[in-house]
Amino acid sequence: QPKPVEQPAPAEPAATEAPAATEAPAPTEPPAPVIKVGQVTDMGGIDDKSFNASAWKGVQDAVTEFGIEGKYLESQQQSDYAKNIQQYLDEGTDLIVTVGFLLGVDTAKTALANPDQKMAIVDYTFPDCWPGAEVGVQCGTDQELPNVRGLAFQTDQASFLAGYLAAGMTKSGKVATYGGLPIPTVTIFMKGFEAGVKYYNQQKGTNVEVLGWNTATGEGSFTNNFESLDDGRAQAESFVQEGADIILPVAGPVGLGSAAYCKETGSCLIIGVDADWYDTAPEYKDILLTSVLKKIDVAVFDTIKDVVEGNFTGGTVVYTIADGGVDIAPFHEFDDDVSAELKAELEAIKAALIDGSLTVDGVLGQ
Amino acid sequence: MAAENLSTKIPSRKRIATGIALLVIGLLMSVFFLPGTETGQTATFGLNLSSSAAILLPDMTLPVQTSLYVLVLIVVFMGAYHMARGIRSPGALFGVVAFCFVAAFLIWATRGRSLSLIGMLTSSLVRATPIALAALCGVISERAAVVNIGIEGIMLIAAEASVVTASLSDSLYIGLMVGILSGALIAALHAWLVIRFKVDQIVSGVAINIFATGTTSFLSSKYLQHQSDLLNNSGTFPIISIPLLSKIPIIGPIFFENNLIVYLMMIIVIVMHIVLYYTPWGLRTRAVGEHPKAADTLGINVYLMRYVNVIVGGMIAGLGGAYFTLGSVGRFDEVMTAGKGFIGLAAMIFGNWNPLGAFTSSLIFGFADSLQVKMQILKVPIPSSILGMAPYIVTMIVLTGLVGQAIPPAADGQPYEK
Amino acid sequence: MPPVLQLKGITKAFPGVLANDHIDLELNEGEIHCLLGENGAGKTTLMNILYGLYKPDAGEIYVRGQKAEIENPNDAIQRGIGMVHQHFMLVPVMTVTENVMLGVEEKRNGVFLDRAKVAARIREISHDYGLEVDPDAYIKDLPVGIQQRVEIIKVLYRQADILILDEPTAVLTPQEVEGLFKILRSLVAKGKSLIFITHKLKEVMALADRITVLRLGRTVGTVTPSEVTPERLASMMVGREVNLTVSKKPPKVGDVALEVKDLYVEDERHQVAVRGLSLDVRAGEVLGIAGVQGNGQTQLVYALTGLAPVLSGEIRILGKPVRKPTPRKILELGVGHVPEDRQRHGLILSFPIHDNMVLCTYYQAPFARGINLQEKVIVANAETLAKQFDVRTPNVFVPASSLSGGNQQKVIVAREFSRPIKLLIASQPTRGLDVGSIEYIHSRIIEKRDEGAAVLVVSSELDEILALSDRIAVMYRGQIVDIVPAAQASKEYLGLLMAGISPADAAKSVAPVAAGEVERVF
Amino acid sequence: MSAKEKTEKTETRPKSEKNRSQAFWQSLLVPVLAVFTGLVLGGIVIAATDKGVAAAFGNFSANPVGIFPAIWKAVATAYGALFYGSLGSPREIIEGLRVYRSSGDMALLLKAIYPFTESLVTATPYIFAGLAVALGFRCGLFNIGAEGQFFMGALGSAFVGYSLIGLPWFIHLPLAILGGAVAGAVWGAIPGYLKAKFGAHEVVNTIMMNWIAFRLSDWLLTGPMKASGFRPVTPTIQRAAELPRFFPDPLRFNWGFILALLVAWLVYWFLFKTTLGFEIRAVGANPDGAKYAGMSVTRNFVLVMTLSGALAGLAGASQVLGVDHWVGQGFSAGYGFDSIALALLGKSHPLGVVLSALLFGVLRSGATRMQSLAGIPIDIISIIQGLVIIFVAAPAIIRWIFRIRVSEQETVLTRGWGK
Ligand SMILES: Nc1ncnc2c1ncn2[C@@H]1O[C@H](COP(=O)(O)OP(=O)(O)OP(=O)(O)O)[C@@H](O)[C@H]1O
Ligand SMILES: Nc1ncnc2c1ncn2[C@@H]1O[C@H](COP(=O)(O)OP(=O)(O)OP(=O)(O)O)[C@@H](O)[C@H]1O
Ligand SMILES: [Mg+2]
Ligand SMILES: [Mg+2]
Repeated sequence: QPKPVEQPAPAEPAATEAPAATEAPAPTEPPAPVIKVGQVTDMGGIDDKSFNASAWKGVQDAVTEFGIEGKYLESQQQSDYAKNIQQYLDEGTDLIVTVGFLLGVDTAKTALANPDQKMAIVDYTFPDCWPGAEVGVQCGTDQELPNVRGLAFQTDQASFLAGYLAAGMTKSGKVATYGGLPIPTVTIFMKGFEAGVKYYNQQKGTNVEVLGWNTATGEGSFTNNFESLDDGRAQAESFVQEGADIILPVAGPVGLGSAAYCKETGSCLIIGVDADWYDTAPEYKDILLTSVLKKIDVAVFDTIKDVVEGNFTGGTVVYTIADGGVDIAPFHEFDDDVSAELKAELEAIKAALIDGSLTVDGVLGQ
Repeated sequence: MAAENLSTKIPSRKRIATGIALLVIGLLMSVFFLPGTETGQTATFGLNLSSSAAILLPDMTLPVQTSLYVLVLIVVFMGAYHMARGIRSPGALFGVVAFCFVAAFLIWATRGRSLSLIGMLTSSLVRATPIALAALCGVISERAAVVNIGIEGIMLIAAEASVVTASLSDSLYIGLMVGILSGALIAALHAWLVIRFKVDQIVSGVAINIFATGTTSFLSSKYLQHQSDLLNNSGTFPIISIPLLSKIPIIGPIFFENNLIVYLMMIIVIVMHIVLYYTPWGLRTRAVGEHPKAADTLGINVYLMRYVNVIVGGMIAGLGGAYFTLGSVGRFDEVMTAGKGFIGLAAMIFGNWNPLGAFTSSLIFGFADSLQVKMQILKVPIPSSILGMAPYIVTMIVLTGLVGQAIPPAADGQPYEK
Repeated sequence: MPPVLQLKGITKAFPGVLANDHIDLELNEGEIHCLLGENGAGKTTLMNILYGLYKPDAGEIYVRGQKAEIENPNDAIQRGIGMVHQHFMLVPVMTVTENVMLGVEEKRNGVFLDRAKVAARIREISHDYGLEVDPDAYIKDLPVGIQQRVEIIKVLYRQADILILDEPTAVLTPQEVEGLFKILRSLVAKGKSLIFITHKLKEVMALADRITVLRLGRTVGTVTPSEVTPERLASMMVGREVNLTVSKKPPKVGDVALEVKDLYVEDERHQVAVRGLSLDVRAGEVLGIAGVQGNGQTQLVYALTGLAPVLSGEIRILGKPVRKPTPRKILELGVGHVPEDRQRHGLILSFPIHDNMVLCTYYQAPFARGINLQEKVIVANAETLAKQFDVRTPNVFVPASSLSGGNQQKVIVAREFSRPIKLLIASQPTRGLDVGSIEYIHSRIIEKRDEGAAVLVVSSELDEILALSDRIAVMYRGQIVDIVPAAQASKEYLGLLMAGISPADAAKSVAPVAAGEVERVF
Repeated sequence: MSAKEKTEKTETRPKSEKNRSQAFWQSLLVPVLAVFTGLVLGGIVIAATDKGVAAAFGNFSANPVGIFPAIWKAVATAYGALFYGSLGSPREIIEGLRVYRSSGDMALLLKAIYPFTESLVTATPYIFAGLAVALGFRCGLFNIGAEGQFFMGALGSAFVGYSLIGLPWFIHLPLAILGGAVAGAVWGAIPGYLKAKFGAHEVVNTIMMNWIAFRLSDWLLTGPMKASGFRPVTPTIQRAAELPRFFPDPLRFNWGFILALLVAWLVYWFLFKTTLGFEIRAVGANPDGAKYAGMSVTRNFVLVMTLSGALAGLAGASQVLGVDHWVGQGFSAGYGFDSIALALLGKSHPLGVVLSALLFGVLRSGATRMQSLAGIPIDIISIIQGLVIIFVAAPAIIRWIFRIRVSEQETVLTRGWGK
């Protein structure tokens, strides 16, 4: 199966910019009847410091921007997905935003059963088929569900930059990353990060080592949960003991545990994920090198915007470094510590990634 | 005559079995670990913490294959000797073998690489702290015959309470106090239910757990997550290195470079041991746990003893809860205790209901846990989720092999009717 | 001078039971006052009230003339009242010292226990009153006799001068009883006053200055030994004439039903408790095993009934050798077992009576078809047995726990005797029961024997052994030291054997066989 | 001894036959009041954390009575949503029926009964898991491992469900159910065996088995059992392995519920009507007595833990085969743990378990609507559950609150560390 990151980014990204040209309705005159948007979280819950949270941010932004009505429903278990979606159907919600690949099947089924219900799903597209689906028609292509927009992110491009930056900034010659669980949406960060470091070594003939992930073997460090911040702390402590001084935690709130350790001991720097931790976790700004941005909020906001403006389309939208859907955050506190040339190199790499002359897989030799 | 060869005959069967088991373990060790290695390969173990400015020790560099052979031989020898002569204390036997196995595993995993041994041991103690505190809570209250499996819940509530107050008051110490008090409060509720109303003790514990999970998550998602920096940002206790002691190689960084809560935990272990076995209070506590009626007939107030012990236990658990926030990450998130309370109970049981034992077994967990983390970093070709099972499997093995017959206080879990 | 202790109109009701009904009692300085009454008469309750464990519903207590409000044991201890409880109040996993000091601990520098000081005091006491005991021994390792001494020491350590002893002799050998009596007399000589609870008439006669008899919670009367005969006391106790001797025909002995050769058994702590024991029991006879508790009788019975594994040796039941005996195998061979501890082994207390009546046969026809329990049959069975064995209960649906001790025992007896058994193993069959129940159960056992079953009776009550047995085996340190025909066995001789004197030496001091028939009263 | 007879009569009169039905109703009284009290306290929490109420308090000085409507509004909206969302509104149901009668159009009716069916769907795994724990209690074993067994059961049945292809349903479905039961049984049997053989405390071992199960499922879902494609979930099971549903989507009400009731009855029969059940209860009540009577205590420990595990496994199976059809990470919402509460609430009696399972089903499934319409975090349900358990476990409190005299003898459900 093609992974979303490997899919050719279709025209949608353009679509997301296009409407900017068309006149947006001023927030003062709310369109009547008021548009209803409902988000269904996965098990992580709305406060997962990760994609549920940032999706919700997108909804809230839209609420303030367009005066729409936005709600969320937390799922506590698998069987809640269908139930929560159904709840929104009953309430006559205009756009249902489901978060996470675990909601894929239920989203697809609902979409098929209710062809004019607009839906969007974060971190998922529909390459997979399910029993009862007509292969090639309902699934197995990118475009199979006209009323569902799959929001995918080429996160590895951003974490590639982060990796390069980390390699450039490390004093000990060792950088580290770990995940919550070995699942694609997590490992794609780690993969890009390793690639970035590797690329740096290629360029500079250095030998910066990445702890906690190895794309070749697919082995790495995982806390096996997204709850226990204490585990995050232990991971950081362990990495530091093994000599790492920059850490990219890809485990939602667990990462804050690592941040806490770095802040307390001052022995390491953290690279945030998903949102810019400078805003979401300001208490750690003085050990925050940068963040790998995965702008789910923007994606969700755009989708809602399209709904509001009546040009919602289904299919897959892959957000890339090109359209700024993924990126790395400013260096904030560390702006002075990052050398001008490193900044320049990062810009160059960014450009190369955009024009495709440089690809993550290419670096990893795949 | 008959009696003698009898008393030797019966155990000897067991001995043979154990002996063979050991030989098998030795065999397995060589089968698993030797193949992967190359001659001349070495494994390097760091004996210093970058953070500690102690007298620097040289790193310990071991020849992989030789050391593996040695370890395997030790195990095999133990097996053979046990079969022939028989080794008195099963504890020692198990200890040595376990050590050899773990050492072999470490050396194998570290072959051609390096690993910070001290680092691992340090984190073992830190990781053991909440477990030990939970276990100590269990010990003190079960010595008075009150089972408390609500520890997990108590810790959750204490964690949240302490971080919120600490954030609001900008004082970690106030936070700590409140954490401990909240622990005492919930424990008092438990005591009230099981003593005054004779509620089944396990039931009350389960109820407390469910209730605590609900309440903390409820408040968390309703308030903490939204005013994060006002309510949920306490910072953590700094690491205090004890002047001279922390300079001792190996021991220093492990025991004398920790934060307040870790120190408190170690102090409580010692104090509780002394109190239980060398003071009237301890004597009465144990009597109440073993034979409450006897204590009663001697004019000891059974109910009072139980109330106090359970509440003190709650305070200790409260401290354990505060560890997760004030002692570790400075913020609260839903169900962040992640089952440590239950593991603490396991530690208490195979610590045989006494403080030192509970502490030691907590260390075993802590070790298994940090070992698991290190193994992942060393990219051992075992899936992380499988490695993640280590602490739990260790528990089961120890429970089964060593203290399957652990004897709880005689009246443990039973309400006392006059 | 006023009596040291006066109880006036003490009344106490429990749910459904009027345990004490306006009881009056006086205890004079330096007197041994016996409190006599069958089980459930209210003796313990009365004493518990005196000791502050229960609150009386009505009545007053005067200690040395002053009215005393005794709310809890502390008040009692304050007033110099001490109690040796019917069921020992000792913590098994603690040492003698710890048990004695519990509640009144000596402290070193204000905090720490001062074990040494207490141990020294204990040695003094044991010296003064001849209560030899090692202060550092763990209770669980001590024989009951010694445990009782510890209980007494506990009381003395608290400087009590009014001592209450609740059925202290139930668990002692004749010699130990003698020893205890010596101690008690020496206590009295030192000015202590004693209340001595028992339902053994001979002890009362031997020891008491005065006797107060209770029945069904009421005072029947207070007498002195000189005024009464045992028979008189017994009828005061029970409220009717009772026959204190077991009349039985000479045995019609058949062939060997139980054969034990060179048996070795371990106890829970893996000490060899039965070492090389051999015996055989023939159909139609009663073999009584006398011996002080803790000489391996329990393990012997456990081994014979499959409750404990056999280390080595051979057991043949009805000629068949049983290897690796399991309880079920043995039960199915036609063995009946009246267990020593009726509440631990004999019954499932929370189960209704009818289920307890089929505890060993629930899986057999007619009580089960396939795996289906036949409730009707089971209930019917229980009802007939309850009638037949005169179990006092409103109906067979009540849980066994709500039955009195004696009736609980009757349930067990009914269950075991109603099965077709060829070998009966009865361990302490009448412990803690009242005369009425004892009389009944004894007659049932003899009945079985006359039906041609082999009977093995284990009891620490020598009188019971003498009353029931055709042959008597004395067990000491896990071995049978001697077997004598019961008819002419002399109690003194048996007593010496039980105390560990070798048959030879014992025979020197007393005649192994008494002249003529001895009357069996107890 | 006539007096003694009298005493025994008086003390045992309440136990006599004719009062049994009355006793039954009494035994219901406490749980009902407990639930009620739990809801009341839950309401207080809701009100206390409600913005409207806070606002009303804000201008307390201005308008002191204003808080009462505010409180009423808060609580009413919440519980209104809760019960509408779990039972549906009678009016709609009647309306639906009418329409269905007149014009065979079911749509309205289905929509009306949807909430109620959802409650039954949620209750189904609760029934199985509750029975699992209850069975353990009956044998004096405390199975905290239902959660892990639930997981293994789910994975087991899922595996059978997707790996076998082309079987007719009447073979495939039973196999899949069996798969779940067996997987759960294994997970339960291990601690059972360890207790029987080595006397290791089943309480701790089952907890450990839970964690091992979670890790194992993480591994299986990201490795061996991963569906093609990149999602860490099992493939969807074959149609033939699904527990048939009674109504078209979105109604998920399926045969699992019927199966649950059937099994509940089976457990009742097994426990109280068979020799095996007799043994189990005997061992639970008094192991020594059971041994004396020739029963094998250890065998019963293993047997019961195995069966208990199987039941919990069935809970997982019913969820996969009836509702989800595939297994992904974080599959369960703590069914195993709630089921402990449930077994207690049901006094370890199958009927009681079924009733309390229905209650939990109603609470859990109504929570969705409450969350959406009243914006109450779903965790409130756990709070209410916790309170309910406390009150059920402490009838004394209830009597004390409501000044009632309920004379029921407390049955000891657990004994410390399952000694
Ligand atoms: N804890 C209790 N609660 C309620 N009733 C009890 C309790 N203990 C005993 N009884 C009742 O008191 C009466 C006597 O009980 P007890 O055990 O003293 O009998 P007993 O003196 O051993 O009688 P027996 O002479 O038959 O051995 C019985 O009717 C019993 O039902
Ligand atoms: N806690 C209790 N609850 C209910 N009834 C009780 C309780 N304690 C004693 N009884 C009953 O009160 C009556 C007196 O019991 P008590 O123990 O005083 O008799 P006793 O003379 O000591 O008998 P024993 O010779 O067996 O010691 C008995 O019927 C007994 O069952
Ligand atoms: Mg939440
Ligand atoms: Mg008594």
